[in-house]
Amino acid sequence: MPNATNIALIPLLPLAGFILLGLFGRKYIKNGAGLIGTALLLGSALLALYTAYDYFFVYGKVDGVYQQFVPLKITWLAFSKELSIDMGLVIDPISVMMLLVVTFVSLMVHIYSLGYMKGEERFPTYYAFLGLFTFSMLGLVLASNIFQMYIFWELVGVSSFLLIGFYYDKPSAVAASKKAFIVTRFADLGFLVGILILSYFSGSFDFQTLIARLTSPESNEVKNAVASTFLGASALTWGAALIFIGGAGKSAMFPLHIWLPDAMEGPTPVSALIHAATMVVAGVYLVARLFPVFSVTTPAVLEIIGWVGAVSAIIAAVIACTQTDIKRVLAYSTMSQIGYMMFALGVSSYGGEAGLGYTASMFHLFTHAMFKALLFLGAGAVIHYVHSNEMKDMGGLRKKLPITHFTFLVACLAIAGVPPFAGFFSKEEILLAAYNSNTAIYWIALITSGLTAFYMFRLYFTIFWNKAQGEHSAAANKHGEGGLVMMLPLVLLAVGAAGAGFIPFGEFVSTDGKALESHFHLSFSLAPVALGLAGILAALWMYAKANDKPARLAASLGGLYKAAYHKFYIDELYLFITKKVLFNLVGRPAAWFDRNIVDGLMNLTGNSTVLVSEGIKKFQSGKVQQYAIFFLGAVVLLAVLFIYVWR
Amino acid sequence: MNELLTLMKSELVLTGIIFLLLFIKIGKGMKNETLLPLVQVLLLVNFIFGFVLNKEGRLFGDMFYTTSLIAFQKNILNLGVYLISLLCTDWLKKTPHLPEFFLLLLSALLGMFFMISSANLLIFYLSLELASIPVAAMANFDLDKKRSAEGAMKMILSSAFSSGILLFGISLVYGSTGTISLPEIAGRLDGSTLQVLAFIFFFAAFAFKLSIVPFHLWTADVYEGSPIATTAFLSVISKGSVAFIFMTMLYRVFQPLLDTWYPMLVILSIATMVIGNLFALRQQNIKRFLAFSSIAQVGFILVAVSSNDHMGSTAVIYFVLVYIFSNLAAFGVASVIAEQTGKERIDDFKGFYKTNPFLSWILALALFSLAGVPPTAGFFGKLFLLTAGGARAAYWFITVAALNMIISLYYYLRVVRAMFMDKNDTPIEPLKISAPVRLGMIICGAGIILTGLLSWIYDYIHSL
Amino acid sequence: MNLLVLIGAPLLTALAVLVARNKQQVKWISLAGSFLQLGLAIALLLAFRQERAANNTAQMLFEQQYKLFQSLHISFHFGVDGISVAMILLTSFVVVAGVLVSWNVEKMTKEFYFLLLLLGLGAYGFFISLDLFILFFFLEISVIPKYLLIGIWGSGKKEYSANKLALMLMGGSALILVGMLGLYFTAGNSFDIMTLSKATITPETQHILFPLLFVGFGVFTALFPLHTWVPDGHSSAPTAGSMFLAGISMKLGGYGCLRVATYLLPEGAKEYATIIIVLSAIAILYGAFATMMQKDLKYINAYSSVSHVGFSLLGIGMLTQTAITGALMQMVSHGVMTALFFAVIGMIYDRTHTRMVADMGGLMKQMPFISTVFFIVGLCSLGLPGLSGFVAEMTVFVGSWQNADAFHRVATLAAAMSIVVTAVYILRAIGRTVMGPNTNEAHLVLKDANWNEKLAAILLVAGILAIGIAPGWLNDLLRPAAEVIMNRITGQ
Amino acid sequence: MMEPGLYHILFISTALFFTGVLGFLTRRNLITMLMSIELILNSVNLNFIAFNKYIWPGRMDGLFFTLFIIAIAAAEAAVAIAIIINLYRSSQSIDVNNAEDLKY
Amino acid sequence: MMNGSTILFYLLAALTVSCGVLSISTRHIFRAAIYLLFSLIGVAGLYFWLAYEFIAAVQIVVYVGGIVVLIIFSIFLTQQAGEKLPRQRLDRKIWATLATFCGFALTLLQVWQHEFPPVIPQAPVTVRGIGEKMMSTEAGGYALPFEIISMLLLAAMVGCIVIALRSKPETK
Repeated sequence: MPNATNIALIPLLPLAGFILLGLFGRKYIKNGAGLIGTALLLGSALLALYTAYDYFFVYGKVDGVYQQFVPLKITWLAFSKELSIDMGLVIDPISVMMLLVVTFVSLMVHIYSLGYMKGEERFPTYYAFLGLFTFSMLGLVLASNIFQMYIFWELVGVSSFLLIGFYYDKPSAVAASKKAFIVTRFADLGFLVGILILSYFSGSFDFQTLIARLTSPESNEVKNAVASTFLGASALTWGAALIFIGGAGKSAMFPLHIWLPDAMEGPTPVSALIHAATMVVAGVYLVARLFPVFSVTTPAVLEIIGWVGAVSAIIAAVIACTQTDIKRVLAYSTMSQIGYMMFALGVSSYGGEAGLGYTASMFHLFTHAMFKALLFLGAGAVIHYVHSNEMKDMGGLRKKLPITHFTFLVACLAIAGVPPFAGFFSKEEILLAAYNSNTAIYWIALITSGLTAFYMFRLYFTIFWNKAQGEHSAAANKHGEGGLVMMLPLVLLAVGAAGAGFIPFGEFVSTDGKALESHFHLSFSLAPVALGLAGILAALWMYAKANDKPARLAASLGGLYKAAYHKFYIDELYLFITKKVLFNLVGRPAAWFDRNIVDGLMNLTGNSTVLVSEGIKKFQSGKVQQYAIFFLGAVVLLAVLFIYVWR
Repeated sequence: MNELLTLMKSELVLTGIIFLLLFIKIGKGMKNETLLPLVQVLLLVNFIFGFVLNKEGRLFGDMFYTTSLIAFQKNILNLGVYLISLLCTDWLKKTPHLPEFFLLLLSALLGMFFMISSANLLIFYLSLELASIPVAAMANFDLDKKRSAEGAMKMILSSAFSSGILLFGISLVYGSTGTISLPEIAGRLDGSTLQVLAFIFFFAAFAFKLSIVPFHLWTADVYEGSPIATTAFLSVISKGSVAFIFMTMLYRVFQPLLDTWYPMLVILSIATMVIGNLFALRQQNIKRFLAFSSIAQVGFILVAVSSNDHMGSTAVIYFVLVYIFSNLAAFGVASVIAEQTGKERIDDFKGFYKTNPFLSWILALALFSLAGVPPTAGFFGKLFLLTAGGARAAYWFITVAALNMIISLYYYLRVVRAMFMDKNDTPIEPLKISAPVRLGMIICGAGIILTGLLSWIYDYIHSL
Repeated sequence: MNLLVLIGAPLLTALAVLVARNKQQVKWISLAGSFLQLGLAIALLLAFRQERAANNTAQMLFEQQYKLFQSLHISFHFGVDGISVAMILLTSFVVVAGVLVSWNVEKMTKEFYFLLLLLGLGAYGFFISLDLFILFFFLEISVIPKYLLIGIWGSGKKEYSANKLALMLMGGSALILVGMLGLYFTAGNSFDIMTLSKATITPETQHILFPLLFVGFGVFTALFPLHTWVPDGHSSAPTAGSMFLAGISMKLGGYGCLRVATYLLPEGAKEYATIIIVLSAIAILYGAFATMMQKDLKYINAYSSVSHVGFSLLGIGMLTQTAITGALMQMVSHGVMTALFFAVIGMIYDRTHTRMVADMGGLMKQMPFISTVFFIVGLCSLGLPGLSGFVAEMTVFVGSWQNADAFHRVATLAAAMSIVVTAVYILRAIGRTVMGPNTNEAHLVLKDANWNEKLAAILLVAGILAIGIAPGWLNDLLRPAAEVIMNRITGQ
Repeated sequence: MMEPGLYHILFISTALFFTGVLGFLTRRNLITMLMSIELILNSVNLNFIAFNKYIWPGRMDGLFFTLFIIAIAAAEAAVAIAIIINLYRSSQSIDVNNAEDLKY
Repeated sequence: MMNGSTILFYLLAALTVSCGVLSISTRHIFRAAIYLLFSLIGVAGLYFWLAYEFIAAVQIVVYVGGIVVLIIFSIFLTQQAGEKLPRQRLDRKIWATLATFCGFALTLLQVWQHEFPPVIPQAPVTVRGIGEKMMSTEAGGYALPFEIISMLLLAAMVGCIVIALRSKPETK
């Protein structure tokens, strides 16, 4: 049986780090902060490893099926006997897998940051935030209650906000952090309403209960939910769709992806951890967590998920080909890869063979975490070295940064899907799953994989080959690759990126807990691998040496290139909606209305009282005879009233 | 004879003081500095004496009657007069005709006593005149000021006019009922239209004395012109006494005409509150300001009067008690300022708190009480007035009344604002507060706070 | 526990302040007094829980009754249920913090603290009263201190704001007064809430009286469109004044709406629930949008208060047990949060002498403590889990959602939408002030919080966290009390 | 023409009353206003006497009322004239329209 | 049908009312006083006609002998006799006349419509009876009003003295 204490400690250790460093870091443990944070995370990672081993190999499997365990559940806030927010821990294949990913990448980032962030003024704060993030992410992963998930969902959002805005005196960082928070917040609204809808019909927030009640089409709950419709769709569909919106926001799916490229304003290790490996896949994880509901009760939503994922994947890939900021390229690449995971879920269905997409998605999540974190950390090393994010400032760095160069290459090969690197295996599975159920998506995915190879190697060649185009200052050269603490994570991750593909993932993770047979056809891989190689060669041809081919190509593509370069003007659209519509058409009128109409009415009441008072002053004329006329007049009037009128 | 002494003891004591003053005046005379404390002590004795030997009974063939409630009412007035003698010390010391002033004042008070005790229209009329003619003379006591004379002229002429109308009403009542004894009238009213007309004439005179809109127009002018002691007397003692007898008249005598006077009260009460408030809103002279505010207060009193039951009369008496403390405190402060600096404008009060915190607090307390803000007694007073008014389930009526409290709060706060908030480079100098004034103010302040919190006072009045 | 101490302690403190000799004494006496109140409030909480744990299921605990104005059947009747305890606790927190942040008031210190303590006194009295008359008395008692606090120690167009506040609150009281009298006469001459709750009042009467009472109390709690005193009043008031206004005074109204209007007149509540919901949903969204356009920090918080307090009213209007619990939680949460918000704004203003968002930038560097607190309170305001706002809002949402018809759903959605707008304006304010580059040379030399400010902030942050991290205790306090109210509404 | 009776006298008194009222309302001279008051009081007296005579002859209420009103009228007139004279000394005028300083 | 008493009554009535009207309409103040005098005398005549001789006598003594003389003195004090009074503003006149006329019509209507109870013949009042009643403290006695009016007269006297003798040294 799972050990609740051990599992609970996994998130609590980083939390302890957050509290410790947050309260006392700035004053008392300025220098030791990084070590403390890293040590705590190391503990956490070891516990996660232990838990994973325990689960997968000791007690998790009962009768060939991996079970779900809830070793701990504490009522946090009870709304009624049935309905309550619980704080619990759920142990099942995907949560354990995520535990591993999160703790491992987080540990890598912790170690890496020891070098990367050295000398920062807010070094302890940085580690505190990392701790907070890790805690929140682990809490999210382990959530046994959908509201608990929402809570940690928000917490990872705020951690992301804090870390993106870590360089708070940079206006662009502040703007990016705000954007990230607000956009995801908007999506979370969907999540929240989705929760409300689902919980209303299922009568519970608890994942197990909720899923159990909503996945049997014969149950009263489902019948009720299907019976109540809104705009032609059943309540259940709405609920699931809204929940997916939450996931899409966090996972930067089109069109809610606009925050992700900007989020690269944060320190690079943070991008590696949050905006590549862990938080952004929370949306995928959410869909996976509720997969039974999506696949059994609301297939329509699942189809939407598939399409959103596919569209995101290709759009992001196209945009990535045109960007010049290396972190942005990686960001779009992340978005593209998450699109893969998403549509993999979308093309999957529940149980057995048909659940391949699910397994593939999780697999890709796992491998992607490795190589994308590696890419970011490598990029971090480069940036650390040249003090610039722009590709034009880089070139020919393979000699100066040999380890970085090597690991980066591994990662590029992995993401490009070159066998036998990790990305190859997971991507193949995804393509297979798509091929089996939705050909259109399959073709999109195929093209995307070619594009992926192209833009990754564009990046690779521009950075490490090409001719140096910018001046590297002496100061920049001084610290070289950044020492052991920065290189160790790179190497470890490179090992992961290279070898993770050999893990028999289907054994462990599947929709129904039973082992899934991987049907690996060499012939099927031919097309994607060939496309990938073509992409690499194209990149080699265009970017290995400085030349004007890219410019010519861009010119020949014309409008398409321009649109892609400007990220298809989605940012501008958002800007228009917020600045012009929300601020000018709603906010400003509301404020004006309040000041001038509502408040104006109040003031008017007061002012008119004074005016009336001024107007009637002539009755108090000081003329005693006029007073007497009033007197007599009043008497007569009253007499007439009470003798003749009201009698 | 013994009965005469006990039942009429308030009047007799007062008469005694009046004659004492007369003898002092006719005899050697006395300096104001010695006379004033003497009068103050006498009035205090009078006030204390009002609490003992109270019996119920009738005299002079039912022309005069007294009950413990009436005795209490008289004592409220005694208290008010005593406070005036303390608070207006500054002005009183300066007046060259102090004995005459008190002679007139006490005569008027005597008239009020008789008025409250009257069980006969003749007594009522005579005492009403006794309560108003000397006051007109008092209004002219700033002999050198034209405004004072003008105020006095307006008062005497208006009041003569109103008593003419009253008399015509009385004559019609007499003609249609054949009696001037109040209890008998109550039995003989049959609600004929002539009686309604007579009642309206009658009512107009009350309305005049109480300053009910639109019979109120003399009020502000007279208040402004008169010496401050007279104004205080008029606005508090006069109003209070008339309010008492007004209720008695309506409840005991004109009960058969309830259908007439209830709607009339409602209409006039609303008019009074609204108009009083609207005028008070923009007054600059503190006395005029208090005049209009007192008009508005009368509107509130009418709310309770309209209840036509014991709760209403209790509320009115209680309110008058509270009102004496509050309004006299305000007049006391105004008097100190006016006598020492000659300033009567509210704008002159700016920055007053800086230089005179004690006076400011007293005035603020008084104004809060007038506005009906807790924990002052005015809150309870107003609330009970409205409670009584609510007894007849006229919610819209008490709603209007309650909303009027907002306007009144506004202008009371205007004075507070001037004192506490507004900046002023030349605020009023720190003023000397003589011992009697300070005593008076402390009594008023204590009264304002304690009358409400000591709830047995209300219960006591209710039990009378 | 004798509840009289809750009135006695502030009263004695206030009187002691009056006789103090110098400013230092005034401050220390006030501080000691306010901590005493805090201690008493916590003791009350413990005693209350103990009683409940001992299965004392009486609706009101620690009841006492003293006769006042016997002839009018008024009595000084008091007792507490969970709601009162929570509100008293809130009050004591805000009082302590208010006293602490006012440490630098040099102008008429004695008067300032006296009035401050008087305000607190009014709130304590209000929350323990079980007699409408006394309740009204305590409600009104705070109007004048508010007026004076704003008018004397305020800033900006303080006289105007003070007047507006006093007059509008007076207007609210006027309506309450009428409604109260209506109850008094229809239910057999009693002001006693316990008696009134057992009286039978015809639905017709309830339909008349309910709007009077609800709107009356609604003015105190910024019911749209009678909220306009809030922005001006809050922004002009001195720091502690704003804290008290938003933290305590607005809660008086919400408490009254629930305890008096809804509890005593359930039929009326049902009749007008739709309107309440519409108004509060408008207030929530509209307040949020109006906040978005504000440039002054105090206005931002004031308008956001309108929006946040809307949740309380929404919860009441939803008429489900959970929603009402949520409404109450929102009151407590918003009380602590907004007090803290104003405290922080005050601290910033004391240093920078501006409240304009545009005039500030990068304060994090010079004032890390204040900025961090600002962050926390901002996050609380936008409903971050782990902080109090989240718990309250979610409870309201979950409770609201239990009404299955489209109208309630739409209203809930509208309210829920505000959390995004809230995020926009909060982040805007935070982003411009504590984050970003420094825009003003003069701000480079500013100092961080003093001990008193730190203590105040820590206390309130502790409050926010105590609710946000472990809401169970508050839920346990409020839910049974809300159930009593719900039972009356559903007629059980 | 018929036998004069109560109603005739009441007519006279009413006419006299409103004559006085009209005088009071329109005369500009303070003393003439006072004279109008006297007319009003006299009409009331006439009323009382008439009622006493024609309806309630057994009681002397009306009669005494009249007596006392006459006395009051004297006192009132005395005080009023004193005040008027005082006003005259201050402003050298007894025109009521000149006594309008106190207003609004 | 028309006997002497009736004629006398109408004469007196005409005198009273017409002199009253003249008194308020003449623009000579002195004449106004004289008309008032005649009007008061007319009222006294009506008392005689009603057989209330005592009241008539009091009327003559107090009014004619006292008040009117007082008024005439004050006219001399404040005004050159023979000077015409200034005209009143027209709007005031119009409003006043309107109000007065309405009041008059209303009152008259009510008085005439009212059914007064029938007369019960009883013994006429004698001067002696008046005197006895005046001093009686029993039911039907008027001692108390008498006392009150004496206080009033005292007060009025004191008031008059103070006001009229202003700015002169204190006299006893």
